[in-house]
Amino acid sequence: MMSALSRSDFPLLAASPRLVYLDSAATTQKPRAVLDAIRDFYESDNANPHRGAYALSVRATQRYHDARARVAKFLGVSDTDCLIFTRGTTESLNLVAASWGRANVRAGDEIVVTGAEHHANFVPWQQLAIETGARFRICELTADGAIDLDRLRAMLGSKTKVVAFAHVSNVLGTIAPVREIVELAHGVGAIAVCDGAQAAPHLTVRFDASGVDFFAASGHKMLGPMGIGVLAGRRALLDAMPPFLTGGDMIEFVEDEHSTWNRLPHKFEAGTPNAAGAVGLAAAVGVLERVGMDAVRAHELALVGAAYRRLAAIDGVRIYGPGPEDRSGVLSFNVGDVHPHDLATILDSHHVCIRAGHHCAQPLMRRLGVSATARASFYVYNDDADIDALVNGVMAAREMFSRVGA
Amino acid sequence: MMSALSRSDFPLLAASPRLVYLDSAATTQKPRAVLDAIRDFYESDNANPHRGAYALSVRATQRYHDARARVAKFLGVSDTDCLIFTRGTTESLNLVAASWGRANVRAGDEIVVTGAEHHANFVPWQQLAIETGARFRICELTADGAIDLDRLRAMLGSKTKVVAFAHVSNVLGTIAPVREIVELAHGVGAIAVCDGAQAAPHLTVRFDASGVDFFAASGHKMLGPMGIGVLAGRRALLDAMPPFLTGGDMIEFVEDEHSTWNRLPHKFEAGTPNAAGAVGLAAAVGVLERVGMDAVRAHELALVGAAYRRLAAIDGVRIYGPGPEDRSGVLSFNVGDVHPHDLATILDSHHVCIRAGHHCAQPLMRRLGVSATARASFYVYNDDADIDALVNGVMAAREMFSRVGA
Amino acid sequence: MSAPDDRNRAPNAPDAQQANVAALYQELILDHYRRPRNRGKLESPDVALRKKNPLCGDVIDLQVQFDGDTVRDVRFTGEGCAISQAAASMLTQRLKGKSSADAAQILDRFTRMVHGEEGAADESLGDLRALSGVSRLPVRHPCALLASDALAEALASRR
Amino acid sequence: MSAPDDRNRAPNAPDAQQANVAALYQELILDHYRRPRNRGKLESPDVALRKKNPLCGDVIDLQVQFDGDTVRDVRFTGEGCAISQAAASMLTQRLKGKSSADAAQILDRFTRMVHGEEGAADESLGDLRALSGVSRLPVRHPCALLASDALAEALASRR
Ligand SMILES: Cc1ncc(COP(=O)(O)O)c(C=O)c1O
Ligand SMILES: Cc1ncc(COP(=O)(O)O)c(C=O)c1O
Repeated sequence: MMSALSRSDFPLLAASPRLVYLDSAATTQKPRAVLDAIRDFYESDNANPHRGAYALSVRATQRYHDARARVAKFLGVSDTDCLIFTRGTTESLNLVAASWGRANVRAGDEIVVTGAEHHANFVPWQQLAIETGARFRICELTADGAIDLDRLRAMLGSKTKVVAFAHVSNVLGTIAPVREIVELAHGVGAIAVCDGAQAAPHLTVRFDASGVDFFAASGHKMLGPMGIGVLAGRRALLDAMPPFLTGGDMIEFVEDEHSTWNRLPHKFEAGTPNAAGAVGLAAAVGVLERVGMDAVRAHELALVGAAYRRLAAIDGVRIYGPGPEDRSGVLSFNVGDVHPHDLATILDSHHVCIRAGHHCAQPLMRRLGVSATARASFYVYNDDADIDALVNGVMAAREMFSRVGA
Repeated sequence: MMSALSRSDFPLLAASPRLVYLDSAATTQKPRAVLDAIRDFYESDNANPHRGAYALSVRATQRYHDARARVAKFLGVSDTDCLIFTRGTTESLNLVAASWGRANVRAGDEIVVTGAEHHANFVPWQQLAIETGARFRICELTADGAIDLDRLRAMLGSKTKVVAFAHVSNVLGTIAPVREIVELAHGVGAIAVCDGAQAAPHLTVRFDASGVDFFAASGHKMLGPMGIGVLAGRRALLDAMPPFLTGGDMIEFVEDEHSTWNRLPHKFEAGTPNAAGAVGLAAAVGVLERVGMDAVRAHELALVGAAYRRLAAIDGVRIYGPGPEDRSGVLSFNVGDVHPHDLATILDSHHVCIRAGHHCAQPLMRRLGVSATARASFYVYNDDADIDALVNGVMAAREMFSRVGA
Repeated sequence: MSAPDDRNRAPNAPDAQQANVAALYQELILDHYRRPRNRGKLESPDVALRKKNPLCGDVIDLQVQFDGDTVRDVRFTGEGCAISQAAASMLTQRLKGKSSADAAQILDRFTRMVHGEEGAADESLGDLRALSGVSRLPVRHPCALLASDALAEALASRR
Repeated sequence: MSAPDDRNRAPNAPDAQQANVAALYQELILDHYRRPRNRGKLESPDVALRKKNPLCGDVIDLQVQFDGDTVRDVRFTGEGCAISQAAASMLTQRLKGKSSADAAQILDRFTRMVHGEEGAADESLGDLRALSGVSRLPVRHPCALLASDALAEALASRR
């Protein structure tokens, strides 16, 4: 399994040939094309978009606009105005919980999330429930960490206002049955909010066709820069929602006593936009399109399959979540009684970067009955040699710890 | 008056020698050092800060941390944990209005802003007042557009909870008497919120010494990248405030029913931070420190003085706001009955970039009795030749319009 | 004052955009800006509507009176730049006495001309062709189209 | 499986950091991790406190009993990595029977050793010197210092 994109396209990886980067679920490395696009924006077209009355600003506005169109197309959003640029998934989900949530959720209503959510798709809903007096309900998972559709169906009812779920779990790699969840939610008149942070980088996403009401993702997890992300939403919902942040660009008229709001997408983009970030994200999308999302997925499936089999074969290794055929390129595991932090330190000394901890999913850790796991995650620049290094490092850690009996 | 920094340090300006960029109050051009710093972060140290258990992530965390320390020092914030990275001024002010505001402002309380505020320091307070039932009061300006301290003193009382004001007006260039406003606010037990978007780039800012309770600024207006800004606040206030956005990094423990929050600054930085943006902003601060803020100020004073005198001498030109000695490097003006948008188009055809419109300050436009103004704003890369071009363009527009009598 | 750095300043000869802009702000347009035709209010309009451009704060209040299918009279008030005012003045002039269908066609042609469509500006536009230079100034398209959009809406509301 | 690209892979000889890490996870530390001393609860502690490291989720519950100015007994429970558990085990061992002042000094030296301060690790630290390699792993400092911070707080609360 060669890498889908050459390490030489990624300056950081090219500069450190020994580095084995297996933490792409946290953030990805950046291809040269993305860094060039950001730089080119600042060197050729930098101005404040929307505001200028001169050619330079028109170019900046155009590039920002083109970036939106490109990212919308990539995510299958045909109504481009409904693709809002945010700082990232966390802000996107907070926007929905604050703006849609405060306007629509009342005491006695129910908010449903799953037991596998990232804190970004858990805490905002939990806090909205506390604030409004709604009931916050957690749909427990199946034994192998999947969303339990039967349980979900049984939980939903006329009081349910929101079903919030991750398209792909950042810990288990589980891929949610999006259509089925949307049908269940819509069946009781609830909206379906999809945390797509781990989906947009790894799977073909078709927002329009999926039926979800809101979809959130982060640029930095899909080859793009930090500080930029998206929220896609249905026009009818977005139009009816009050703004989230207020200030410049998002207003129509500001009277002394009240204000009126600009049209979409501007209503939800207060202040100077991160145009350079949007341009960088559009370039990242361009790179992914050139590889092709089917090829990205096939590449990750091959890697995660090989890693799963080789790790599972090591005595004492426990892998959490579904089998390798059903998961995205994420593997959470533990090695005997080697604590994940110790494992990560030992792997790091072998130049292998994995993450250890609760992965911003403490509710899931409790459900797995662990305080932490080790996590390796794969992306377009990984190859078999990276898996060799991971496996060798895990063996070395096991050996080190086996010098003293338990 | 030579430029304080050579145009050759700014790739966009170097590539377009004829371009006369006079819209720095909207956003500044970026020095090579800033673009290099961003790129260097991505090429050498890119990882998700705070989360990693490997050397690369430690380096990313360290660079993010160093950036915070550097920006805090530049703004005179000695308690580095109280310098929170946001997307920009708009988000910073919304954070204060939402988090401090909802926790502290009740029906019957009063919120005071000035008639010169940018929408970012106006609409969030107006909306907070509407939401809470507080009274939203606007302190009218003096005849030349300054904050009227007598009027302000008369407006404040035991009901006043917030006094929000711009350190420097983005339309008039007026510099607010910060100490006096803070004293008046504190005298009645209100907090003082300072919109520093136009101050941080142009004046020496000493947060600790100033006494203001909150101070907001944007990186992109001070040679830094888009998508990064700061909020400085007093520890006692920040500690007592509920979080703004919730999600990863900002939590301590997430139980099923409730959560606890991380310490400052993390409590207010939910989600993956824009570390590359922070590193870019720190590099911008480094550039400004090398020039010296006193030299920046002196340079702008000289430019704005020359521009003021030469424009004022043109028949039909009306300049808004204070005299040239008392203002920051911003000039708002009108030329006879030439509409500002037409003026900007004509200047643009002379390669002169100015802004025309309401400058996100519709309340101020009403008070000036105009629907729009033209605005030229100066920064470190401007020089006398830019003023020549501005003056020549204004003369050309005047001449063009004088072909047909009014 | 001197230009002490190494900047290669603009020569005195105007470049293409400068010529385009100078051609746009010609006497005809400035005359309509200074002395707008059909400015004011109608006694009993059939359609009255307001249209705004939040970006630059321009507002137009438009009133139309029909005579069967014919645009009998049309007036506007509002404030704006030379381009938006001249467009309103010239468009209202051009549309008076036209059938709804002809008027709609003129508005469509005008819009396409502003958007820079090759060959859109034919004789039916008359003086409005003086505004064709706007096509090369994308940021000013909303100014040129404010009145035209308002008129199109007024016509549509009658159908 | 093959490495089909042009990557210049790590040679088999361990580099400096690898050697440092291997030296850190020595038998002594693993023994304390597997068989922590002073694990458990006291019947009637003078001070009981909980300290947490939100970053990695480690928690320590600490209980101390004094005899006048002397640390008579100390116990801990909680979960964590080998470094935090070994540090808790070795520190509690080292502090038992010491005066508050001596105990505080040991904690101070230990903290400075973890932070990499030259010469901080003297004889008073005894076995704890086995943890000195942590100084080169900044991300693990909180693990090493969790018990030490808790103990320092317990001592301070008696003053
Ligand atoms: C005085 C003032 N406040 C606030 C802002 C808003 O800053 P930003 O758009 O970077 O959030 C600006 C600039 O647009 C400004 O000039
Ligand atoms: C599933 C999931 N949701 C949300 C987030 C939050 O994304 P960000 O930190 O970019 O806002 C992440 C990544 O950290 C994630 O993996």
